[in-house]
Amino acid sequence: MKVRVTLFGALREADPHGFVEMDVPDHCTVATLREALQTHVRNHAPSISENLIKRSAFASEDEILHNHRHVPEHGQIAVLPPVSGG
Amino acid sequence: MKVRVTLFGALREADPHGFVEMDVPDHCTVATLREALQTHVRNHAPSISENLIKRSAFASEDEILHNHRHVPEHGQIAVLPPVSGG
Amino acid sequence: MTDIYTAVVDIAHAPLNPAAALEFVSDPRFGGIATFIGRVRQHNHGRVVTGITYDLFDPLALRIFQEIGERARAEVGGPLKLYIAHAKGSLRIGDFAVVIAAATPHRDEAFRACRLAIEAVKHEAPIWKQEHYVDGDSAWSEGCSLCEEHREAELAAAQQSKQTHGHGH
Amino acid sequence: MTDIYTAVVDIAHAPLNPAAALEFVSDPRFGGIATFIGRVRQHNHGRVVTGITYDLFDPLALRIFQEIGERARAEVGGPLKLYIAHAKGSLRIGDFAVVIAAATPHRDEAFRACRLAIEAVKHEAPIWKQEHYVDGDSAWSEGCSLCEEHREAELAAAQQSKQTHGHGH
Repeated sequence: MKVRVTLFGALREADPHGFVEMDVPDHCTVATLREALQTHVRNHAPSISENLIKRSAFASEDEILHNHRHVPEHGQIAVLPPVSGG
Repeated sequence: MKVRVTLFGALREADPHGFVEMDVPDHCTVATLREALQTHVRNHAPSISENLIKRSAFASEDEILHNHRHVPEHGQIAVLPPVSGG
Repeated sequence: MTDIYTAVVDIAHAPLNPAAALEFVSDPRFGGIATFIGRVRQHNHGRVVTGITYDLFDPLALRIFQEIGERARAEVGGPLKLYIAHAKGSLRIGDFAVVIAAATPHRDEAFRACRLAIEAVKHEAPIWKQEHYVDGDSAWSEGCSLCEEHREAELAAAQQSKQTHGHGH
Repeated sequence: MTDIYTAVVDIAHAPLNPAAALEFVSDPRFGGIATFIGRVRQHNHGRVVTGITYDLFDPLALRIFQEIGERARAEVGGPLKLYIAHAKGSLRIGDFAVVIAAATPHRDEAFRACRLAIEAVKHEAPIWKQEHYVDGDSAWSEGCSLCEEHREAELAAAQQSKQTHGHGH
């Protein structure tokens, strides 16, 4: 399935569009998507540290999706680097 | 000496002028003044509880004057019942 | 010190002004502003309140506000701007009784300074509150003694009661 | 619930408004209002800052603000009004980044709710801060991971550091 991963914060620098699109196995977990994103970033945005992806969370508009969760069927997900509000 | 004791809070009810004037020995302490005020209030404003005078502090415009302190020479002092600001 | 602003405001002339407090403590060095605003509320101890009269011994109150400010500065141990203003006179429901604002580089010190200031104003400043009730009755609040013989025992009792069921006054 | 107001404010359209926060939490039941306002300050970690860009994931941020509000309500265990607004976009020195206001009958709960809310906003909401420096350089702040594998260890470390030398972020 095609997944569109919206980028935030420091990860915006991975792509000027503010998102990356990737092919991942249907019904795959967030853990699998994380690995796919690591590979994508390593190839396309090597200035971004791998550790930043490791420390990032994935989320829908409603909630954080931890590693064991499935990627939403509509193929939209956000990747959230460590936060620093206020 | 004549002392003018300015009244605040619940003690305002001891005198409609907002102060009472009393004769006390020259150079007397605040403890002596407190006793004189007790007597004055007992005679002139019996609705005020003696305990309220006991729990009240005396003060100049600059500081609290505890029992061992002398009544200021200018004969002006304030009596402060328990406080409840804010 | 110009970093500490203190005022007793006769509300016959003007209300307390939280925006002015914010303005006073603003400074490019400071990222955190904590404020406390006390307002007259409609109920106290189960009685319907229609208004409150505040009585203050102004010159001593201002000195004590200043002293509280110095203490907050010592506690914070770094740059601080602090605003303390208390209303005087007859207030209605919703009127501001006290406005405190503390600004510091980071938020933790701002909260600590603000809390220290409001607690000290409540327990140490020569301020008295007369509540007026809907039935026409009125009463001066029972408060904290400033008299040394009573003070320690009362503060200890207040600490005790704070730990067991919150802080009543 | 109408007792909790949450907003993400694009400051290209309007600044955060502390007066509106005060207005929202006002209620004749409430005697205590605690607020926290975060502003952009000129220095951070010894560097001269000229501005900050805030990036937010709006829909999730609003949900999390609401969740924080519910948590504050549970913590207070009584009536509460809470206002949480965070700025989004390019802020200059002195601009408001976040405004929190909490009102309750008494002051202790108001302080607790306000503090809980700002700490949670800082550590849990999807908000990112890019600092711009006077030398033209810029950097995204190191923050708190929302990823469960990292979160617990980081929060424990932050607690530790808070106890020993204050709270850095």
